[in-house]
Amino acid sequence: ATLAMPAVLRAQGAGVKLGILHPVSGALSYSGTQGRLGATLAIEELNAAGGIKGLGKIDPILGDALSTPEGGTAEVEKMNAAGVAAIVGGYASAICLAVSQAAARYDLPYVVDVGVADSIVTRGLKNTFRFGPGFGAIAKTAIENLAAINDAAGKPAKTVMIVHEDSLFGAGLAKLLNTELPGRGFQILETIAHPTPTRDFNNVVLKMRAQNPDLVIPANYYNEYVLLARTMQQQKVKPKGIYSVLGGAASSYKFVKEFPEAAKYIMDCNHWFDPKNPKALELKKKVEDKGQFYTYEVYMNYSAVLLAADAIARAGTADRAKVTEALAASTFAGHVMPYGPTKFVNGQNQGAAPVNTQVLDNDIKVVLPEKFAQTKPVFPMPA
Amino acid sequence: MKRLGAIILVIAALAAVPLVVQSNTTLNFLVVTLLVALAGQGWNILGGYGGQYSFGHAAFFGTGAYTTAILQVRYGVNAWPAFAAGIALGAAVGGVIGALTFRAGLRGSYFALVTLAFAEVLRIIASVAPITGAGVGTLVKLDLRVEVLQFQSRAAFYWFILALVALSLLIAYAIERSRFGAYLIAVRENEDAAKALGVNTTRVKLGAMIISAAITAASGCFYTQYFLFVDSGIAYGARMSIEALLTPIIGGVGTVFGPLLGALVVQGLGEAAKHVAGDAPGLSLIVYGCVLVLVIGFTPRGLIGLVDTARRYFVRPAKREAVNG
Amino acid sequence: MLSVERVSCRFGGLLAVNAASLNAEPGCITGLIGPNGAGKTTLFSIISGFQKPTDGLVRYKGEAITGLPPHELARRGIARTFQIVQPFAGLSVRENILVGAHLRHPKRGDALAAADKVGRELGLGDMLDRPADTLTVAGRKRLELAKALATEPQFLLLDEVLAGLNPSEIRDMVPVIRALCDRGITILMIEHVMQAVMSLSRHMFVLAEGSIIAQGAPSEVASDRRVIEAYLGHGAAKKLGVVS
Amino acid sequence: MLSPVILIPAILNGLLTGAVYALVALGLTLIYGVLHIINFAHGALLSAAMFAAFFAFKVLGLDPYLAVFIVAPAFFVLGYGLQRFVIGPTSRGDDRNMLLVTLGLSVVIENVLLYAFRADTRTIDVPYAFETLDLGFTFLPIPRLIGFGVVFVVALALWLLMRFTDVGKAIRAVAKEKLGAQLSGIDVAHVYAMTFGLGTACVAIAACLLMPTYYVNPTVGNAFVLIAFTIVVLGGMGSVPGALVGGFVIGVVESLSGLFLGESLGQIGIFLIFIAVLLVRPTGLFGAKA
Amino acid sequence: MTDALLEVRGLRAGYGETKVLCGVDLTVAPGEIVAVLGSNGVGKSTLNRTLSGIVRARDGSIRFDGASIEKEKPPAIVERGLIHVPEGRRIFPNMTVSDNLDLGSYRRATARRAQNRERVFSIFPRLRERTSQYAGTLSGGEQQMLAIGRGLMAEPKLIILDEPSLGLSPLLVEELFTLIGRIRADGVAILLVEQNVVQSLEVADRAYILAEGVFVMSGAAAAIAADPELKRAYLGL
Ligand SMILES: Nc1ncnc2c1ncn2[C@@H]1O[C@H](COP(=O)(O)OP(=O)(O)OP(=O)(O)O)[C@@H](O)[C@H]1O
Ligand SMILES: Nc1ncnc2c1ncn2[C@@H]1O[C@H](COP(=O)(O)OP(=O)(O)OP(=O)(O)O)[C@@H](O)[C@H]1O
Ligand SMILES: [Mg+2]
Ligand SMILES: [Mg+2]
Repeated sequence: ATLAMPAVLRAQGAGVKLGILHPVSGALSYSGTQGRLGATLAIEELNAAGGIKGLGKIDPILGDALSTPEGGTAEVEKMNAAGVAAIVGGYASAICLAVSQAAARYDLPYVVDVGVADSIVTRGLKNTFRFGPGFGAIAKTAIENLAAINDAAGKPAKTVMIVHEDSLFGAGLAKLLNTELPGRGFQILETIAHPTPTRDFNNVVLKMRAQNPDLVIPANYYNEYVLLARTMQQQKVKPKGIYSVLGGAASSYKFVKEFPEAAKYIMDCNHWFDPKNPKALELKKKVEDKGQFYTYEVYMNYSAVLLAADAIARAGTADRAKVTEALAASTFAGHVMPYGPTKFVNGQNQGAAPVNTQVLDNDIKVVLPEKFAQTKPVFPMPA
Repeated sequence: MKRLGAIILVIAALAAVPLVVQSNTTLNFLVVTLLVALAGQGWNILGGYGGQYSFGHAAFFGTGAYTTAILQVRYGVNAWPAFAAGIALGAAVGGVIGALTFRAGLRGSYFALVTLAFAEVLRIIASVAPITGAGVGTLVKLDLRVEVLQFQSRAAFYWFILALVALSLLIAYAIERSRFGAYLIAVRENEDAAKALGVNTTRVKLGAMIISAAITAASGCFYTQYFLFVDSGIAYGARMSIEALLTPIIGGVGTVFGPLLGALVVQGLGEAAKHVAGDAPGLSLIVYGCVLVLVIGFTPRGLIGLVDTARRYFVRPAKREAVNG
Repeated sequence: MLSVERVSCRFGGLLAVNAASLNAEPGCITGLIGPNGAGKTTLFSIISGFQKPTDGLVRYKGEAITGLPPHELARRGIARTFQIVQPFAGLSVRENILVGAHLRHPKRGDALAAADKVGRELGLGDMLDRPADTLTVAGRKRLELAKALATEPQFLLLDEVLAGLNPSEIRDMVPVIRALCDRGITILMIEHVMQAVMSLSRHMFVLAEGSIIAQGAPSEVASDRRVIEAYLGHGAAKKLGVVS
Repeated sequence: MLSPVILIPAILNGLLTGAVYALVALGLTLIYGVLHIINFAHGALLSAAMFAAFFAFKVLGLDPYLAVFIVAPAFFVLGYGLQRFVIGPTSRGDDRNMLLVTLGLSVVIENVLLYAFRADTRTIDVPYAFETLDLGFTFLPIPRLIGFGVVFVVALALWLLMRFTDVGKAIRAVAKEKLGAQLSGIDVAHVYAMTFGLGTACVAIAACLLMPTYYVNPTVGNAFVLIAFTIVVLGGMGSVPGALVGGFVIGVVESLSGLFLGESLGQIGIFLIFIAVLLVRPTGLFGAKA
Repeated sequence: MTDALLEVRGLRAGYGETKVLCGVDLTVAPGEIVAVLGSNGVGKSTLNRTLSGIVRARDGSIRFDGASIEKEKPPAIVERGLIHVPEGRRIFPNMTVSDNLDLGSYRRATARRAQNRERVFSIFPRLRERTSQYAGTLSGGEQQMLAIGRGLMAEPKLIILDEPSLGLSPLLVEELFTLIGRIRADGVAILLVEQNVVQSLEVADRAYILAEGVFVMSGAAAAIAADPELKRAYLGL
């Protein structure tokens, strides 16, 4: 902290440095760039309104984690040296883990944008705050909502097949689903893990054809999701429902636009903006005007930056300890997510939760929870 | 003898860096550089001196990294012995892969790709096996105490990895001056000729593989202690295999200082490219790639070759000291 | 010292060596001649462990050594040179010889001294620091011999070490080889340079199409009609003075 | 699980996938198998070619199967140029340097793509993408069947070229004996560049065949290179029939082991088969000699 | 000497800092056999390599068949009909004997490949028996035959033979020298580098003796063969 002193002094009135860290090159570059887009849009807005009260404009220090944990760590060092007040971003859980810890060495406040691994906030690092939901919360919500939807439709779905990517997020989820679903009256026929990238899903779909599950639960990144959905369409496999959890594509406007047929009626339990929040819709328009898709990385980062800025403003200084304190006490409600005001317990935002969406009429509609729902779910899929 | 002096000099100079440079950014950069140099030195023993190009040194790096992590997290072993165990297990994996491949008489491209295949097999296993934490990976608790091999300051980490690098330089140096080394180089240059001169080529290659694996495993162990997280992609992914061969080849294969020099240049290049290119995604790597190609174009024998040329240019060649050892 | 007993070697459809037998008496030079492609080099490869014979037995000092790996044979004192020279191309001449010297001298210092000695003996004294790949044909032949000698063998297989040398160099080389023999090294040599091999050998074998077609004292062999037909040719025979 | 209802489709599917692998491997067997250039840029070139096919469709409205006739020659020229003016001069004939230069090139190409087109995943929507051949017990996607046919044509053409034409012989000659080749009047640099160009053209063909059913992004090619290297070595370095058979073997092995071990572990099948084959036959299935 | 097929003036060449040739003058007339002699390592092979463009000439001129070729690349020189059969054979080990021969006519005489191949087989019947064997597995002598055969496939105007008798049995050496006569009879000029001094001088029209980078002696082969002083000093006879 002593090292940061000169930077703090300089910061008075002259602006606040904020670290924006994403994997913008390498394997995760698409998500990384989307995340950076959301973050910078937030900063632009803040700065257009004069920056942070009393401290001046926000000076973003952009970092590229190169899609590796080491890359992320190196950027933290640089950001620390540059005297940032906080860091926002990370995206992938592995990067978030490394970054949170590197930042912890300098007591540098760090706001995780997406990284869902529970271990990110369960390690007792005082500096780390996760704005979005973690695994546990996501899986719990997903399971409850699934049961609710199924019950409401008269329990048409009894058998389930899970197709998940095999790294941290997919594998962790599959494990939770496997322990929880049987208790809710679902029989899991098979759980299929696949690597990222996977070149071919024909075998997975063949298994589906052979076992004919009522419900398919995919949990994977965008490219694999697209391949899987296309292959299902090709092999004419039509279960009663596709209910994905953190499905990389099911709640992606891009997917819906490019493959309207394959996307029809797919449900997803995922990060999603609050569709009734005008600020969220305004942001959506802004992003789409830039020719980009309004993906979860965008609005989550947008919100996370606003959250960090709010904390800095309340701290009234770029001093790290103060900012950390302010974050811990945050009750920020100015974001675009359906979370309510933030409330951190051990660094985890308690209100953070995913919502359920479904592809209906070539659009993505929120169907649960009721508080944010735009329409009712259509289940089972009409033939 | 001259070379030994050079090693001491270089290490001493590097050891003094934290006394001068306080920036943690720089120290972190140097730590990562030394980590890569260590992995590269491991590769250099087998690939540089022995001519057996491995594309799968991640197999050893990853084994070191995972062993260190798993022993601590799952079995409560102290980090120091876990570190040593990581090196030992890495060497053992090297021994097994070496025994299988060399006994089968695999050479050249065949050897290269088979090592890669082994690394991939390990990667896939690690990505599903419960003991490695499967897809979730293994996280070592942050606990900044020397007793558990986690240092408060970057400088301490730096000195620790520097000590390992120094050791690897000495090993390379000792190999160069031993019968084993002469045999190893002979195998590289012409395996049949070596056999005819009484060299048990399989055994020599196997020995080199084990030493090589141990050194690269050490860098993996260090990775775990420094970043406290390891997953299958980090541990056994192709990236580490490539780094491990890239640095010695750039620096100068089959030379004591090649990997260290190569690591400094390659990593430095990456940093410099970032500065030049700014924030646009990809641009810095474009610059990096172009400069890399140019560097190779201008130093066909590695950077060490450049140093040699310069020395020949400035210093009159003294009578070779080799005669009297 | 060495005896080859009805050794055969087949490559696909080609019987390169066909039940060939020969033996080398300790302490002397035995010559092996024969037309190109007769199987001489193949036979050497079998003796030195580089090639497994399809059939037959090789005995060295009374022990069967068929199928032992080359390095083991080298350790027991068998050394060979390669017809198509096999230098360690990237290394200096000294380092080349050093590899051989290490077989009997584990310490680097001793081995270096031994290597230098062998190098000088074979007239490579000025070239010890030169990269091996800049040597001329003759230089490489000498190096090939130097490497083999550095292993301090008791039994030496020489495959055309005189090829590529000019008459005066051959003249210089012949005493070097004889000296080796005088030192107690048993030699089996393949050679097409007839004057040299005839003057050096006590006994000669002639291999043609994989089989031994003649053997005996050099002059006997050289005047054998079949040998002249298959190998020497009348011109060479005349020059050697074995036929009129 | 073992019922033929699923087994036979899985094998068929493996063969169809293997065809694409084989095509990528065919390009590599020239560059890597014959010339021994460890071409790390192969994957990046595949990505680039897929982008080319993508834009041919998006901008020119050209069907990928027709785009082959533009993209493949263009990539031949690109490959030729890369070898002749970049890889050749900078590596100066040294294998190690070639490896590094192609590594550098792969970084450059990949990131140029990233810089120019962003990391988006893109797909094209051709009307026949979802057409299938109904075999009763399974559906075979038409685009993949076309790929299956094309790979045989390409392999045959390459095989004839390597075996019976002077260019093919010159390629093999240059690989082993440069001085001898020069003295026979072969322009070594030209032949190297030709080979690289041919290999790159093969990759371009593979790219066009992949496009109707696959996606493209700057790193997509990487998913195929490792497999391609494996196939080249498994089949025997430089062997065209080897690359073909190797591709099918790997395709089927991947498919079956995916079926039995699960997709994640399934990849392991590829590498285990690969290791096992080489430990028994160190020169690969069709390799002549080490 | 406008009628010379090959005319070399003041040629200098070497490797790195090593100077090997220090001003060499040489002519070969059409249809002539010229022997270049000299002890090991004086630079005979270097001369050959420079003529065929493998080693760059540092100075001096090389005219072949009316054109300056000292700046040309090896393929262009082959195209003109100057064929160099190198020492160490340099055949393509991974290819069959037949393919090796085909590549001999890669740049020249491609159209008459079949005829030339027959001609080579008639000279070296051994090669016919081995057409589909990999060249790398041929015996030493067989490889030598193949190397010469490959050179002949290009219908050379001038063929440089660098130590062609190396490793051949006495019978074959004899045949080789007969063959050299036959090649000449076809109108091909030959530059012969040999250690087999006696036979070379028998078959050659003229000879040059190279020592320390220059020709110390040249003249009719018969005259050189008869010069006792020279034989002793340079040839060790
Ligand atoms: N690996 C192999 N595969 C096929 N044929 C081979 C192989 N090795 C050698 N041969 C053949 O075996 C025969 C004997 O070869 P070898 O090299 O032993 O002959 P040599 O007597 O040494 O001849 P030279 O005097 O010309 O060196 C030759 O015809 C050669 O072509
Ligand atoms: N690539 C090279 N680099 C450096 N020096 C070389 C190289 N090749 C040859 N030399 C040196 O050049 C000199 C001439 O070699 P060259 O091969 O021309 O001799 P030569 O007369 O053909 O000998 P030989 O009869 O043994 O073949 C020798 O001293 C040799 O060591
Ligand atoms: Mg032989
Ligand atoms: Mg010569």
